[in-house]
Amino acid sequence: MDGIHDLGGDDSFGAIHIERDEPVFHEDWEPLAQALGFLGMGLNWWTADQIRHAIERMEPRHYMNASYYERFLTGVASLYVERGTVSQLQLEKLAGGRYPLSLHATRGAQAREADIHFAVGETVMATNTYYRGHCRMPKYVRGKKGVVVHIAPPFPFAGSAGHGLEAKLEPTYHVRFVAKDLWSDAEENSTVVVDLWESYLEKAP
Amino acid sequence: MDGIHDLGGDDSFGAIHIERDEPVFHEDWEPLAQALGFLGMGLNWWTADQIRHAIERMEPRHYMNASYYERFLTGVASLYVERGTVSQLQLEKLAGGRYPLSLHATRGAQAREADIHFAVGETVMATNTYYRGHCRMPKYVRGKKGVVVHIAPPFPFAGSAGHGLEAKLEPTYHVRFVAKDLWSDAEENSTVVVDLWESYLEKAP
Amino acid sequence: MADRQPTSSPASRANRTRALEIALSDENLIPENYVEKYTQIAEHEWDAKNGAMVVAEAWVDPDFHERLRTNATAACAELGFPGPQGEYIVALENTPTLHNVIVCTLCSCTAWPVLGLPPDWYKSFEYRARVVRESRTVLREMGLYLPDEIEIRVWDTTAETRYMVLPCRPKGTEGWAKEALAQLITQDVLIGVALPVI
Amino acid sequence: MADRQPTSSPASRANRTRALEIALSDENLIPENYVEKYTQIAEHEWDAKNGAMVVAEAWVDPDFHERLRTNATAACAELGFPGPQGEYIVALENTPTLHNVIVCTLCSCTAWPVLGLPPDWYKSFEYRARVVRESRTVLREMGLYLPDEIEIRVWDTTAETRYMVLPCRPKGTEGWAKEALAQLITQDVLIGVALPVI
Repeated sequence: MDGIHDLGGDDSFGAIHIERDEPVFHEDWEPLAQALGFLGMGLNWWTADQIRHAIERMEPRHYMNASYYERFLTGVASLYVERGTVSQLQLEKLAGGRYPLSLHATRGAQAREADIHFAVGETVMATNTYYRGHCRMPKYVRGKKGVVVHIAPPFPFAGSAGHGLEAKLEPTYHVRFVAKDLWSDAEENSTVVVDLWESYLEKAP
Repeated sequence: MDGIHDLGGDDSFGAIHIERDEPVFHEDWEPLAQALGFLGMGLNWWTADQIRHAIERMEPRHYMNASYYERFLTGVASLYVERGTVSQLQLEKLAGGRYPLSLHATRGAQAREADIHFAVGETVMATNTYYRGHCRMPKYVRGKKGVVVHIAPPFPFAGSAGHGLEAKLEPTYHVRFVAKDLWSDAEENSTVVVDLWESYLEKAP
Repeated sequence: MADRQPTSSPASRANRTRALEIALSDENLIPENYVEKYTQIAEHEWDAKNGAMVVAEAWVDPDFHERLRTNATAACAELGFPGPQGEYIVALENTPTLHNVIVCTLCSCTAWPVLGLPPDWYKSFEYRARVVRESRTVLREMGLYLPDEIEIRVWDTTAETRYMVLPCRPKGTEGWAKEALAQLITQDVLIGVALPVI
Repeated sequence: MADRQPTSSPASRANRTRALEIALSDENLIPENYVEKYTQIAEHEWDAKNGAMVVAEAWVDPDFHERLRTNATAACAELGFPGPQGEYIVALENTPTLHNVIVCTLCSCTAWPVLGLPPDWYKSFEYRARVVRESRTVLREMGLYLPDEIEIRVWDTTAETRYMVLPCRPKGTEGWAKEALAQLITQDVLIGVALPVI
């Protein structure tokens, strides 16, 4: 989805705030939220992709103003509610207040049926495809050309796995893009490597 | 700028909420905020483009969670502070609390020096240019081809006017794009017309 | 800003607005009745009723219709509706196979003198984000069902042109007076998310 | 959601988390000590000190260096650092003309077993949005000045590969013991926003 989470290259943002001697967790509920998410994953109720997509599906105003662990909590709670393990009403009663969840998922995507392999050193193009559902091709490479620098082993295609659908195993390619090809005002001598499932790539024209 | 405000085609968002028998203003401070913005415009302290850009420059979390008139207020208050009419500290004292303003502006853009005119019926391409500052070419048409359907009279180029710079007068073109050319999953038989300054367009390859 | 909650809420929006007003007042920058006048104009002079009269006039007077098509700014001024955000108005004429609808994806520009200040939904992120990519779905959600054969053309108000939709005159209104016709034209009709209903 | 403030704040994040815990507990879904174990692992087992030992080992042992370059997953496991978010690890080797830096623009993926859970700044919208487009500026803001001749290569963690940066061994560390070398490698160094300093 072309969502609020797809932040790469957005230039609304200011300085990066760095906390010195930062603890792993700042508050007790943070590891708890994360552990409860992995609990459902351990039960094979969902994949990591589904957690990611549940987070992306958050109401955009909520996403923008939530911390990382609040986003994680919201995604995971939404998955439990969507699965029917617990209801939003029950959660609100237990929490003693509003319990905002993620918006509903739309349809997932299938990987390309035909295998089209690419070689290291080959110039490829990120497809010009728009996905409504979970997508791990950041918008900033769509339709852009880059060069394969490495081929990673097959993993389940995220566009399906993010929706709990059976997912084709596909290699992912580390594709190097020249930053100036991605943004005309990008800095010199800088490149970006994006790790893309085969279905997100096509032969360069 | 590729900012949070450039929302066209984002698919994070849910249903549109419609209020029946909506008043023009919901609260008294709303027309007041708007009037105070036009006051500075009437004094030639800034252009409408500068108000728009001051709103775009809002801290993205603030932008996302503010109402239309709160965004207007924030942009306008930022312009008064940037001009030195009033300080943020003074505003915070008077308001009795925090008074968040917009982030600082970066550089504006100049229109293309050479005039390149286009004709009604001509296929044109939106440039593949990325602007750091104010920009009135929505990201969803960048690099896309469309057909000129109308030529509007010259107006000051927004990329400069949004930064208070002297702005070249340029015609704007109503360019019709097929929605499916903009988003592969867009609906059939739908088109989008975007009103683009000449500098945002080039001859179609 | 860190990935943490801010330590304090901002002052209320009303208080922030008043604070700016006081600061500018202290500098003697606000002419007498400036805000009252603005509010009066915004609430009463900029009104979709104006656009409705323009549409009704175009429906009954072919010459005006032609002037509206070729120079809507002048045609609107002729009826007494010039003004800010109306420096260059273009009327978008619907046909049996074309439906026009207006948005401003980057902010919320509208032709104030003839459409009035836009409603909240027009300014909502939802409408701004969605109507360009899924116009048919959005219109259906808003209660406007258009057959697939009708092209939906969305006009994004990205420069200085301000638009108004000129809908087809409904069948069954032959011989109606201008005033009666104007009653059919709401702000939603002028934006293009509704059709005149008799 | 309308363009208006919500009528009530949500329950606190802590309360919302506890509510989910109670609901799942009531269904007997949470094994004993499940959360405590997770917290223990996240706070203590996933640690940038692990990545530091990997780098130090690679600096002193050319054979391990080669294994790390060709199969970092196995090389890390060899030192005792397998685990979730480390199923396929790739070590990014800096050279005198190439500097690597890691981000995850779409969420905040990281190689937990060798880098530890990422810091807040890594998960911030600011870092995610900016480092791909203006890496040199962002690194400079973070205190890392790199000459223009050095290519900055940003690795966006968009699929299942998890990265760690293998920095150049600093001059003046000849003959140092592994443990002393490992002290030079912080989490920032492994992400690529800092260099080892002696």
